[in-house]
Order: sequence, then C-alpha cells, then structure tokens
Amino acid sequence: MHIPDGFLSPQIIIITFAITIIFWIIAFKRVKGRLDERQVPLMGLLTALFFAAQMMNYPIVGGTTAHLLGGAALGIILGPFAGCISMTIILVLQAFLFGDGGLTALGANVLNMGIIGVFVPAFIVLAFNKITKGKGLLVWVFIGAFAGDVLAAIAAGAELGFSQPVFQYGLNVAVPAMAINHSVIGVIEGVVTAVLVGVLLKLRPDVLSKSSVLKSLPAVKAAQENTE
Amino acid sequence: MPLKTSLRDLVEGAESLVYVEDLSNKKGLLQSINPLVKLAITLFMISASLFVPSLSYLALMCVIPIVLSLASKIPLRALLTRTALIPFFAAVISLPILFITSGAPALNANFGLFNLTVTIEGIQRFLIFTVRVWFCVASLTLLILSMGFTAFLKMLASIRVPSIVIQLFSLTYRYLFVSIHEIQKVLIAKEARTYINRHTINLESLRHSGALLATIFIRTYERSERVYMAMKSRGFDVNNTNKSSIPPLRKKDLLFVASTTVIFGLLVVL
Amino acid sequence: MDDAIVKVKEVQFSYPGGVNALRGVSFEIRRGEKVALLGPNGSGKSTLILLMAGLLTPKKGEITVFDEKTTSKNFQKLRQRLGIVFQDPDDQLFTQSVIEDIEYGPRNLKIPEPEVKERSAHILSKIGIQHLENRPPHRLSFGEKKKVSLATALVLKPELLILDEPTANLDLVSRRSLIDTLNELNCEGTTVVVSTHDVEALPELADRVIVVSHGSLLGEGATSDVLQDSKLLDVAGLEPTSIVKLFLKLKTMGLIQDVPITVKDGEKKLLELMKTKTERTT
Amino acid sequence: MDDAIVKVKEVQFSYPGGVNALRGVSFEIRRGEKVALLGPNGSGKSTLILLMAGLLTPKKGEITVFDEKTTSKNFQKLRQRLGIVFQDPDDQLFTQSVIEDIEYGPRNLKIPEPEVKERSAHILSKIGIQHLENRPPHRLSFGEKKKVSLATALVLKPELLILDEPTANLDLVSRRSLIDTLNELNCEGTTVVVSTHDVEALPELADRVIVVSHGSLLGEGATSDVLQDSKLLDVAGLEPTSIVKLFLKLKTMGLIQDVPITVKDGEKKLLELMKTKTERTT
Ligand SMILES: Nc1ncnc2c1ncn2[C@@H]1O[C@H](COP(=O)(O)OP(=O)(O)OP(=O)(O)O)[C@@H](O)[C@H]1O
Ligand SMILES: Nc1ncnc2c1ncn2[C@@H]1O[C@H](COP(=O)(O)OP(=O)(O)OP(=O)(O)O)[C@@H](O)[C@H]1O
Ligand SMILES: [Mg+2]
Ligand SMILES: [Mg+2]
Repeated sequence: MHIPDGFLSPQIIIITFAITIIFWIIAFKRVKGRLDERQVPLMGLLTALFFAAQMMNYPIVGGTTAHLLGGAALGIILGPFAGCISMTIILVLQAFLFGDGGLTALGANVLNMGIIGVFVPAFIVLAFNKITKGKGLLVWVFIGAFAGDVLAAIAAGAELGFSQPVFQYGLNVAVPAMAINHSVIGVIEGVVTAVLVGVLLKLRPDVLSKSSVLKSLPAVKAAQENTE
Repeated sequence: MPLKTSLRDLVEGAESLVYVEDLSNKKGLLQSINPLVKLAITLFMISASLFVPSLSYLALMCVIPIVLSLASKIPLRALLTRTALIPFFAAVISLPILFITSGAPALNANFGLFNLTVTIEGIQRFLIFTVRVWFCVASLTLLILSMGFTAFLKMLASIRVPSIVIQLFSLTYRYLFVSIHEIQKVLIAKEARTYINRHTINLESLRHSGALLATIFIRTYERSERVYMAMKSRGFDVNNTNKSSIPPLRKKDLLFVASTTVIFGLLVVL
Repeated sequence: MDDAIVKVKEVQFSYPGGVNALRGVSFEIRRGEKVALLGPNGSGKSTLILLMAGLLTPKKGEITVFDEKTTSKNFQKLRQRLGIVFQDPDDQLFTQSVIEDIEYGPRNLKIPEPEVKERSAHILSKIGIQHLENRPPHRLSFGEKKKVSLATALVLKPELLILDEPTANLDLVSRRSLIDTLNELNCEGTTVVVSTHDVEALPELADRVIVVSHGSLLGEGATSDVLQDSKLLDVAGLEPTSIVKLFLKLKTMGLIQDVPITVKDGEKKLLELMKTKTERTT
Repeated sequence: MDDAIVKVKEVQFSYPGGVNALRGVSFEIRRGEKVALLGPNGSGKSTLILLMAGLLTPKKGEITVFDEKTTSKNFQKLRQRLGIVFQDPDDQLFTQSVIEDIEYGPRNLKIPEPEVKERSAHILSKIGIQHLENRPPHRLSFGEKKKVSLATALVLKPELLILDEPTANLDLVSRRSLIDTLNELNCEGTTVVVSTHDVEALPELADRVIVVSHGSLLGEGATSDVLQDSKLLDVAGLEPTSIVKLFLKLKTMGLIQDVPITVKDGEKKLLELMKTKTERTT
C-alpha cells in the first residue's frame, strides 16, 4: 500500500500533507512527556516489528503492494496518538531506507496507514468497550483491524483515482481494486492483531495500562495496581 | 513453508540496511553534500518530474541520476537493481493502457476471437508513466544510498524533528535487529527438535502457528525490555534533549544546488 | 560393522559474514565414548557441534553421523537419534511452558502419549525442575533455562547426545547431578559429546579430549594425558585444574611420578606419599 | 562519612508473572570491597543485581546506592557511577558493531572523543578482542559475546562494578585475565560485586561472600570461612572447591589445622606438612 513517487498529482500531494501535518502536531502534543519506562520499549518494539512485517509485501493489481499494516495493533496497544507517531516512524524509515513509498507520497501514506489505519480500529474497539464492558474484546479487535485495513485501502484508491492524469486510472478502477485486494490482508491483519492483544492481556497486562483504548479493562487495571 | 520465506525476507531486509551504511561511507559527490540539501534537491527533482508531460524530456532527465550515481561511486548495478522493482510494477499495472487508449493504431494482433490494437497514444502514456516512476525511484534511491542511518538522524535533528521522535527512530532501528535475532532463535529451536514436518493445514496447525506467534511476540517484548535496561544503564534516555547542530552550508552545497537547477532549467527551456 | 558413530573429514566452514570458523578438521567419535571438545573462545567448538547435528552443512569435507551424511535429505529424520543442547538456552526453548517444551520432541516423534508423560515426569524430577513445569521458559533465571534445555534433549533418550557447554551457569549441585546423569546414560550405551571450558569437571565428563584452536585440530588424547600436557594446554589457551597444578608442583620436585586428576585420586596419592615418606625417613 | 556504598534493606521483589524472587533481603557493601553473591539457580542473584543497578525497583524495602535511593528519578545520577554486566550477553549488546557497542556508554557520558577512542582501544586489547572490533556482536561465539559485554562495562571505569556470572563461558586464559583485571581495578578503588557459580575462582574474585537461597539471605562471611563452612554450603546447594575438598580430608584426619583455599597456599601447606612430618618422624 506504499504509494511511490510519481503516482500522485501535485494537488493530492498538497492536500494529504496538509491533513497529515495537523495530525502530527496534535499527536505529538498528546504523547510528549507521557512515555514512561514500560511504554518506550513496547513502542520501539512494535514499531520495529511492523516495520519488518511491512517489508514482507506482495505485489497486487492496482499499482501498489499488499502487506500487514500494523496500524490496528499500534493504535489499540499504544493508543491512537502514540500509534500514529509509531506508524509515521515506520513509513519514514520505509521511504528513507528502502525507497518503499515515496517522499512526495509520504503525506498520503501516513494519512492512509498512520491515521485512518490507526484511528479507525482504535475507535471501534474503544466504542465497543463502552457498550459491552469488556466482553468479546478480541472479536471487536478483529473487526476493527479489518475495517482499518479496508478503509485505508479505499483512501489510497481514492487518492490515486483523483490523481489523473498523473495516475492512469480513475476512481472506478482504483478504489475497488484496492479495497478488494486489502480485504484479504484485512482478515490476516485481524487475526494477527487479535493474537497480539490477546497474548499481552494474558501475560503482560501491566504494559497495556498506558493505552487509552484498553486501560479501562479490569485485567489491565488490576495489573496496574499490582505494580504500583 | 511460509514462515521460512518470510524469515528470509526479514534477514535480507536487515542485511540491506547494513549495505546502506556501506555505500554511504564512500567518498563521492553525493556523500559530501549536506544531507538537508540532498533532501531538498531530491524533493525538487521528483516534484518537477510530475509537471513534465513529454516523454523525450523525461528520458533526458533520467541521465541525471545515472551521472550522479557515477560521480558518487555508487555502482550502477546497485542503483539499477534497487530501482527495478517499483517501475516494473508500474509497467505491469499500466499494461492495459496500451490497448484501451484510443488513437492511431501502431500494432494489431488477431487472436481469432480477440482483436487487440495497440495505439501510439497508448504507448506514449505507458512509457511516460513508467519512465517517470523510474526517475522518481532512482532519485530517492540515490538519496538513500548516499546517506547512512546516522546522517539521516542528524538530518532529522536539523529540521527540528523533536528529539523524542529521533530517539524513537534509533530505538526502532536497534529493535529491528533485536527482534530479528529473537525470531531466528525461536525458529532454530523449533527446527532442532522437529524431525517430521507435517504439511497439512488444519485447525490444529493454525492454532500452533498462533501460539508460536504469541510466544515470539512476548519473548521479543521481554528481550527488548532487558535490552532497554542495558541501553539505559549505558546512558540512553528518550527525553534526552541534546540539540545536534545543523551542519553548515558550504560552497560545495551551493554549487551543487546551482548546477542542478541550471541543468533542470536547460531541460525545461529546451 | 564400523563403530565410529561420528566421522568428521577435512571439514571446512565459514559463516556468511566471511568468518572462517573451521579450516579443515578431522576426527572420529566411537560408539559409547565420552568425548570433550576443548578450545579457547571462538575456536569453533559450537560450529562443530551445529555441523554434527546437521543444522549447518560443511563448506568442504563431509560429516557422517550414523553412517549417513549430514547433508543428505533423510538426515532430518535421522536427527531423532541425536540430541543436541545449544550453548545459549534461548536457542533451545520456544514454547509457552516448560512442560510443553520438554514434550515437544517426543510428541513430534509420535511417541505414545502415556510414555511422553512418563518420560517428561521422570526427567523433570531428575533435573530437579518440577516446580518450573508450568512457567514460560523465557521467564526463568539463566541457570533454570539451561536446566530446561538439558531436559529437552535428555527426554529424547538419544543414542548420541551433543551438549554445548552444559555446566556453564549451573549451580554446583545441579552440575554434579548433571554429570552423574550423563555418566549413567553413558553406561547404558549413550555416546556423549560435550564442549566445555569446565576443566574441573573434565575428568568426570570425558574419557577422551579433542582440542581445537582457531578452527584447526590441535591434538587429542585421553583426558588424563591432555590435562598434564602443559604444552598442549598452553597452545590451546587452557589451564590445568587446580588439583593437577598442585600435584604437578610436587612432580617437578621429584616427589611423585604420575599426576592424579580427580580429588579422590589426589587424596589417595597424598596419603600414599605421606606413608612412604614416613616410612622412608624412619 | 558512612562507607557503605550499597545498602539493601528488607528488600522484596516479585516479577509480573507473580514469581516471588526476593523475600526480604538485607546486606551492605562497603566502598572498595570485593563481594561475591553465591546461591543455587533461581535463588535471586540476578534479580538482586538488577535491583542494585536501579533497573528494577523493589516492591518493599529499599536500596540505597551512593546514598541515593534507587528510584527512577535518581537513575540518571546513579548510572554514571555504576557499571553492570548482564548474565546474558544478548541483553547487553545492541548495536551493529563491537566497537560501537563499547563506545556507546562513554559517548553518552559525553566523554571527549579522543578519550573515548583511547579508552576503547585500551579495553579491546586488555580483554583480547581487538580482532573482533568491527564484527557485529550478535554474530560472535557465545564466549566472545560475553567478553564484549564485559568490555562495555569496564570501559566506563565506574566506581561500582556489578557483574552477573562474569566467568561463565570464558576460556581459562580469558578467565584468568578477567580476574586479574578486576583485581587491578579493585586495587585502584573500584568496588566489585559479582554473582558466580565459579567457586574455583572465588578465592581470587572476592574477599567476602553473601549467600542467598530461595530469595532469602542464608549467611555471609569472609571467603575462606564460607568455603570451609560445609553446613552453609550444603544448605545453599554449593560444593567446596577441589583444593578445599582435598585439604578438608587431611583436616578430618588430623593432619592439618586450617584449610588453604588457593593452589599457592595449598602448595605451601603441603610442603610444610611434609617437612614437619619428616622432621617429626626423624
Ligand atoms: N553466527 C555467526 N556468524 C558469523 N560468525 C560466527 C557466528 N557464530 C560464530 N562465529 C565465528 O566463528 C568462529 C567460531 O565460533 P564458535 O561459536 O564455533 O566458537 P566456540 O569455540 O564455540 O567459542 P565459545 O567458547 O566462545 O563458545 C568465531 O570466530 C566466531 O566469531
Ligand atoms: N523475567 C522473569 N519473569 C518471571 N520470573 C522470573 C524472571 N526472571 C527470573 N525469574 C524468577 O525469579 C527467581 C530468581 O531469579 P534470578 O534470575 O534472580 O535467579 P539467579 O539467582 O540469578 O539464578 P541463576 O543462577 O540461574 O542465574 C527465579 O525463581 C526465577 O524463575
Ligand atoms: Mg561455543
Ligand atoms: Mg542469574
């Protein structure tokens, strides 16, 4: 899903960067000074892991590639703002170390994967948490991750579609192509995210206490009190 | 074995990170340019290419990355292999363009029922897209190959990226290796006591894969906690706010900016 | 039938980074032997062990284990007759609980479930780690991890047991019981190969010693000979044990002829010495 | 001024999984001392070391190092004066080359570049790992990794050096040179705390021994006393060294009064013994 340079029109580049920069500023303000001993290694590790996961990508029709995004796991485990920063780091590293995803397309890539792909799953899980009070959590994690992937793909398709004539195809081709391809990845993403959240809840609930999405779960609260 | 293939990807990816460092240590033109200037020029070249509608100009522009690569002692092969993939996909996805663009027919093939016509306009649109993508990818690749990770972090610092973000960058880079090694260990361990491979995929084997993934994850996390302790005990601090100085602009940098602009200007005027 | 269980012939190996770990090593290990690999850090012991277990394949030369080349396709199956303990316990353990890890090997071999259970219970108590049974292996102390990784190999009851630095990080009581267990197994016919820096345990760990240094074979011989061969030990960057040191001194003073290598022999020697001394002087 | 550099008071600690690693331990370490932590696997030595280094914080009780409590706020001050070597070298090494790893600490302490270079060159040759300088640390043999991790702490020249199982997996020559280095540093005023199972090296490694078992303090005392206290050793799951074993035998036979703990003292003792024996009998 990393859009390379040379695929997007100047207008789209400017618009996506504008939106992204606003989010960067907000996210940074929210995270600053709140990272503690437990959060830093977790954030570093998840960033590294999904950076690696994104390298395992497979070409698909529609001009880009498909791979695990990791936005859902980052958003849910770290909280959406820290997750957004994490994903930004991943995408910048992808661009500057591997040339995966372009410089001019960075704004668009962050918008798709680091904002839509992170906030959507986080909000789905958060909203459900309020409603069902912690039951069936992992199902909602799965749904959130799936929705995040597909929506991110649709956004990418839209950006490409609006980039005619720099890009070849219009909305009617780009959007369905991206959405269909990523619904497959979305299922895998959902399973992987559920496994990760599940194992942390079971074995290290204490590290989830900084996640704005999961900190209200009873298990997390208990672990938090225990370590204090 | 999907796990093995993806592992190889991981290791190769990590290896190429090291490779990046290698080329950036050579003493060539691009390596000696201020990283910020390089970034600005790369951005300029990529953006400019988006406004060039003509195939011949685009083709001419492709000479620039090649010349720069030679001047920077970056082997042409390294550049070409690293820039092959994305333009190739660009070409594949725009193949249909050859046929669906209306215009003067250039080629005609008859497969009984099908009648495929390639148009001149189609070829042009196809080539413009692919060549432009190659130019963009090549420009970015040169930037990457001539800038090591350390220089990259310095550059971020000089454009006022908050230091906590920079620390996270370096932490991520470290943890990338930490997690690769941890994954390797788990896989070696499994391999050493697996005598009979079962290739069937069923609920049981999926459950096993899930458990393995979970173990790898929690183990890697706990390793990274301990590595973090080690880093901390030897001075790592996320909130460390030591401002790194912006590398000064020198005559050489300005000369480089000037010459690239002139070359571009000439190309556009022509 | 040939009784060499492992044949290493002119083996060379280098790691991907270009490090030349082995530069032509040849030796044989016979069925039922207890052999130790000795050598300074980085001399190639662990590399040799991985090669013997078929987890790496030689660049040149060849290794045959149980009369089958380690490069052959059926070697993976053959490996079930061979148990290996890595130097780093993190290379050995990969599941979510100690018991699962110990039972992984036997289960993979399709040993019937009751026997698996019986074997694992037996090995847990033998190594003294029953209390760790349900703990995740990556959350143990280093020595506990090492013990669990020993258990994962011992539970397989292999014909050939290859252990990389088995006594490092073990407390002394566990070390003693490990040595006893290995000797028991050896008496029952298991061939045991260990790599070690633990010269104090050497007399009990091995009958024969193979000394490597810088990827080449420096020498081999019976344990007691090697332990007294101060020239060989010196070249290999090793030291004699403190008992040997003590008695070597007595030997240079002409008080004794041959040097004992274990505490027990030492005691005997000393008592003898005192007696003769007393006798002679009276 | 109080000369206790580390004060451990009624410290309890349990890991997130619920494992009770320490159940109330108290002791002090004085400036300039050489102290060893002894105890069976899983007794809590490594946990104590992490707590003393301020990398974990006690559940109950408190630890003061350099007159500051080890809370995360004071950590910055602490880490400049304290060097730690982890038991597992893979926890300790995290950069892409040995030299980078060794220079990481001094650079962070803002030591001027020429001095960093000088120090790292010195430590590389001291530990004998110059040839590994540019290798990636994770691609070394286990013993080589251990040496590099020792170097990363020694290069800091800390006032308090805490080493977890420093001699495990080292070859004997490297072990000897490490012991000499530690003793040199100690003479220059560095306080050295080691955890170890290496009783053979104990007499040279430490003047005083603290014995822990199952998360509690079992006893402490001068090294030579503890090595002869077979009751304490037994409870702690330890064994005396072979030299001590040999001479204890002589002691029970009434031949000697006090037991030597090093080879050198042993030699002296033996010669003396023979002489008196000869004299007495003549
Ligand atoms: N994964 C690896 N990649 C590259 N080189 C390696 C790797 N592992 C070991 N080496 C190198 O190969 C040589 C032999 O290493 P090996 O691990 O066999 O030594 P060893 O005798 O087991 O040492 P130790 O006593 O420290 O365990 C050393 O020079 C080492 O640096
Ligand atoms: N990360 C961890 N999570 C949970 N429990 C742990 C962890 N590390 C150690 N423990 C447990 O805490 C206790 C003390 O462990 P510690 O590592 O301090 O022992 P140790 O004395 O250093 O042993 P060794 O001689 O094997 O190194 C043990 O019971 C161990 O199982
Ligand atoms: Mg080894
Ligand atoms: Mg320990």
